[in-house]
Amino acid sequence: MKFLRNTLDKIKPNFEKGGKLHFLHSTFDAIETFMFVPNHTTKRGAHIRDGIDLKRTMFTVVIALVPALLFGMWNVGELHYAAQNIDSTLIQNLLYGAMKVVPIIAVSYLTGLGIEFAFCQVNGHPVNEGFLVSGMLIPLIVPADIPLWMVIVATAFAVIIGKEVFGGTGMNILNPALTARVFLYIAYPVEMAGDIWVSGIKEGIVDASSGATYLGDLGVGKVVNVDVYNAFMGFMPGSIGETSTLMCLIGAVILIASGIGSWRIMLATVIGALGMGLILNAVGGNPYYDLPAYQHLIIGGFAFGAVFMATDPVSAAHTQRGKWIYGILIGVLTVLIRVFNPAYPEGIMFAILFMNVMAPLVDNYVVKANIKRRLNRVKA
Amino acid sequence: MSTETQAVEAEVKEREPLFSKKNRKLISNPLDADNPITVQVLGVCSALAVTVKLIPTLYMCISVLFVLICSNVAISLLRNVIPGRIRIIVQLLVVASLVAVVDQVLQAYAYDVSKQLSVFVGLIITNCIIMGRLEAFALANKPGPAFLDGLGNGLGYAVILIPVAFFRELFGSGSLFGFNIFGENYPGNGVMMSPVGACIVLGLLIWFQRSRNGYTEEA
Amino acid sequence: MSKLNKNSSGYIFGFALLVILVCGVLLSVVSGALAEKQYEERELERKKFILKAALGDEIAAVEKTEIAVMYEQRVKESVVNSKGETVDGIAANAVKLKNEYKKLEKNGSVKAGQSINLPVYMVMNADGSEVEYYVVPTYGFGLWDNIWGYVALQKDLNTINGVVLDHKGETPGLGARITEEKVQNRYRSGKTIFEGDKLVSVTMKKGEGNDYSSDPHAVDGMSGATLTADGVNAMMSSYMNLYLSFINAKKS
Amino acid sequence: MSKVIKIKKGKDISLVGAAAKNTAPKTLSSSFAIKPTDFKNLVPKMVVKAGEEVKAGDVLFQDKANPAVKFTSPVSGEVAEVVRGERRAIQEVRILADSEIKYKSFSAPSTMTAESIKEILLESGLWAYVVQRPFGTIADPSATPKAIHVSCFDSAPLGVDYNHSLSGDADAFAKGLEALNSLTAGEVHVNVNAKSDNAAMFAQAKGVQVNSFSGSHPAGLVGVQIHHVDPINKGDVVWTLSPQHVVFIGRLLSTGTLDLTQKVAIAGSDVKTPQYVETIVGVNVEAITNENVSNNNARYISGNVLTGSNIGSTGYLGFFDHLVSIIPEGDEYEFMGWLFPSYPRPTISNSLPISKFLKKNFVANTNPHGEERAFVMTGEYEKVLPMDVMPVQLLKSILAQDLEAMENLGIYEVIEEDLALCEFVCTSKIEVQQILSGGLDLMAEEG
Repeated sequence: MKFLRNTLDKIKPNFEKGGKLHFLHSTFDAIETFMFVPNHTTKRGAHIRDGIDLKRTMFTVVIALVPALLFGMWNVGELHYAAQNIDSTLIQNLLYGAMKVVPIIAVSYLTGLGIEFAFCQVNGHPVNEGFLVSGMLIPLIVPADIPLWMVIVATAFAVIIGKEVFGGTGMNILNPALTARVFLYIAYPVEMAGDIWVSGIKEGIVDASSGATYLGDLGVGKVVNVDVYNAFMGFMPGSIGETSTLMCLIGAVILIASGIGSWRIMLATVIGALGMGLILNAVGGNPYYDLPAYQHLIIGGFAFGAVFMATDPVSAAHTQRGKWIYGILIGVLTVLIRVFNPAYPEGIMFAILFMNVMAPLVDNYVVKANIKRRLNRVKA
Repeated sequence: MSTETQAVEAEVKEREPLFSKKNRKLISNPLDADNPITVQVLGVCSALAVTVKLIPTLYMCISVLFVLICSNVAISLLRNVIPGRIRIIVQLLVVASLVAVVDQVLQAYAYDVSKQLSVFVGLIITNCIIMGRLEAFALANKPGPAFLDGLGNGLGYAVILIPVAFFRELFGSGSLFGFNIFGENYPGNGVMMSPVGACIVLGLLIWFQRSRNGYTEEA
Repeated sequence: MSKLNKNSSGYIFGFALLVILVCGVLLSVVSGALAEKQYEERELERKKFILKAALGDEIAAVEKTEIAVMYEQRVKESVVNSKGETVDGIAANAVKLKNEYKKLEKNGSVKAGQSINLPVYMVMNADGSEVEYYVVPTYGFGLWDNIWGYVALQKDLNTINGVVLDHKGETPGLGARITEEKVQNRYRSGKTIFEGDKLVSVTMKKGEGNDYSSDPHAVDGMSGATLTADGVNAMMSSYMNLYLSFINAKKS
Repeated sequence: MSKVIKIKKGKDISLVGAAAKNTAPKTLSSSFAIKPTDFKNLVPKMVVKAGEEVKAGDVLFQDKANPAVKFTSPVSGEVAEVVRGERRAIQEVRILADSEIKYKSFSAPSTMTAESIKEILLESGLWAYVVQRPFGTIADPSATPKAIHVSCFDSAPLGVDYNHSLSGDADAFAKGLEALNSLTAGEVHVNVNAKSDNAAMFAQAKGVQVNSFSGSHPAGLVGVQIHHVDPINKGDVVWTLSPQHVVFIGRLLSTGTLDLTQKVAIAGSDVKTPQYVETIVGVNVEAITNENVSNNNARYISGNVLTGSNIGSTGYLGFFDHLVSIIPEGDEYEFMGWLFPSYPRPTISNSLPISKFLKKNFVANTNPHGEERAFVMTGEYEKVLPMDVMPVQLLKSILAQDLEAMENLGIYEVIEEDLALCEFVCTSKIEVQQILSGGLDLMAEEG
């Protein structure tokens, strides 16, 4: 550690103003502050500060994603082998999953961080930690068989168009990971839609029919009997990390317990989806209307979206009341899109992005209400 | 869409040569510093809709150029006799007639393209660039400059649409003018095929142009 | 000459009238001059579609100017109704498919009290001695908007020789792929519409990249465009049913 | 006593080294200073020159904008030095104290009218202790406030216990309140802590409204109390004082001399024996902390660790302060400190469970534990600001210099100290007080 510090101190002058590697100062800075909390002290204002910083915040989210990630890897392997009627062990499943997933994660981080560093370098900003989370989210919401070059294109698109053009982390309107997902969905529909959810279909090792998802079947009007236990546990095809409601719940517990994810948004989203689901149940008519409302929560990417995507603090509503409205509308829209829009079976992605765009409006009304209360006080 | 009325150019003096410096500006300005799409943000609707492929885009650009020049010259010729109260209607009538002619011609001689352009040829009528130029320029200038102004703005429209179409066709379909560039296995890109892609490419073009010209938003 | 008062109502009316007159004349002249050419273009597309459905790649090499000649030589038109009876007094190219489509119920049967006109194009063999293909138009609804196409049956009136499909507003890259040669060619591998005497039509399956060469009634689907494919299937099956009487009559 | 007002949001930060409730005997320093920089937006105009002799109560300088507001010497002695900073702005007026203080005598008014009280307060320099809301500046003597608030408990980290520091000053406090009562048409509010046994002088103060509050910091901040008792609207003026300063007023009125003796708490983890020291306003901290600090690399803060000012080991106690916090500087690298904190630190975040749950008192240092970033996390500020004010939106309106939005979002209700806790909890390490200060200045100038 001492050695590391000394080395850093030794090469540091090269990156400071006037040094020959000054053009890499943001990169050096990012690496140095990753290794060591800097020796700065407070200058103005409060002399002591809370122990938490953005690195830790983002890292906590990554930790919360780990259960979903591990289960996802296992599930990729399990589905792959099961579709070929091969009995496989836990280790085999994990190994196969890791073989598929780890490269995606690596590519996502390399692309995203590379672009982020480059932008920070040019603009002279410090590197923000936001991509630590986005870089992990992107691999979890794609199918295991996605070509790596698509991950690169989508990540680059998300970071540049979804984030940097708005001014970087903190300024973005849309959730970057979902931007990547929706880009893939619209840009490469053939690769991202239909029955592609079990690894090996593309190479023809696995029969395509095994890759059908509940949402896909419901979308074309089939009657579906959701196996509640399997759907809740995640033993079904889907994007790498999204299938298991249980793992998302574990993530939710970590996020809520650490105070980093907004429980308001998560709860509101669930309430919204349940409410809308119940209304549709009451109307009835086709298999999708009649799908028990609670089953909306465990199929598709609902749980993952509600826990990890909707709660992104930058793109969500910022006000406390706004978060309730924002969450409820996400839930309602998710079910509406699922049921009424046959072309897009997965509703939560579009619902969250739509509400990302609407969040400032929601906040605006909440702020207006606050202002009105203040003005009414004068009258009273 | 705002019809940003530009300062009406003072009436050109008698016997000014057609390609005087001032008149040359009528052509060069709309190409860059005062581009109707990227700077004045007019006519964006069609820019998003017709730029999936280069060939229809070219036809669209030529159609707009034709309508713009003809209507500019026609209104300029009529500028002293149009009653002020019905000038907008007259302009509309002239533009609509010209657009109808273009549509008919395309249907007769470029049936495939006219099928692809579908309603967007008809929608040239509502293209703000055209009405904007008629109001801002043709009504106050002689036919010569009006012709140049129409030419300049039509080219300004084309100079943006063609690159947008270039990138959209290249990345969206992997081809240029219908010729395959990236080979049979290029999977295409749905974002570029949809108007969203046009919006993004257009945004990037504006970004590029503004950073080059040092444009800043007025407070 | 005293200056006219440009704001007087008389002047305004006169001016407006004049402009309308000029524009009207201009338009009618243009429209009149081009009407024939436009009609030719529309006809040409129809003819090309029909020939392409029947003859496939052969047609791709044919010059645009040759199409009309070829059509003249090889295609015989007639119009039948859903009972298989020949309808006289209407030319095949005068039948507006879109309007005829409106006469159908949701399930594809003809609405009560309506009679539907169904064009049939018979493509003769090269020397014109006998019918080689029967080409029938179809019309339906995809995911977002109308779809239509031509189905060419071989002279056994069972084997599909080829299809041409077109659409108004399917999703680019997904449903819109029905216009791609690659997709249409999937119908060119001897698919049949009858199973014995029973009409089963041909179904485009869900999912892509599967081999259906052993199933004479199935073709590979378009990934992510199941609903457009369903539209195509419904269109195909309903129109084959409409033509069923005609087919049976011809067969016997 | 009226009902208890519960403050539900907020956070008590418990630091090691709270001052024990005993008082060291009076230590007299030879050097004192009054610092114009302790007052917001003050442009001083010197009245004395270096080398002149002054008595306790003699005017040192005036407010250039309002010469009636005077600043007087706390002790008698020789004006040693007028320290100037950038652009010759006056930083400190230092006085070399006599060993025995000579007092200027003031004639206490016979009847307590607003006019007579204002006059004597202005003459004696005690007026400078009257803080006006909005903006937190010295009160405008020509105004009549709608209320005067005195917060009698300090909930800030290592805060002073007035029950101890003002014991023995009950009469002066009562007298002071009486004087304040004449200054306002409305109520004088004495705000006490519901959870502690308040000295009778607070809990049973006469002629005033006593409000009791319970809850964590910032329950003791007068801004929060005003918000819950009688919030400030546009156009309202409210004055606030610390109970210590009410005592000063009481003493002046009963003795006719300016006796600025006060008990100052010396607290913090770097103090060997944290305790109270009896001294006088403006004292040099070296004299009162001498030999009592265990760390060479410590930060000396006049005031509390959230809002105080860094005065260094040889600086002077701030005009308003009765607390010196001494905590270690945090100028050390910490290997992977964001992930594996090497020592417990105060936090509101549950993501640092050990710090949050296993530790009661912390040794906090001045390391910000991270670098400044763009706003990312939301809902943090709201957790520690018990007011119906939207802190993030307010700050953003300040950054956008949108005066109307600032006003609408309640900038009149807050001053820097109210948002200090927001600054403490901020994940993005944004300098909240600095931003708010800019907004208040802008508002005061334009509005």
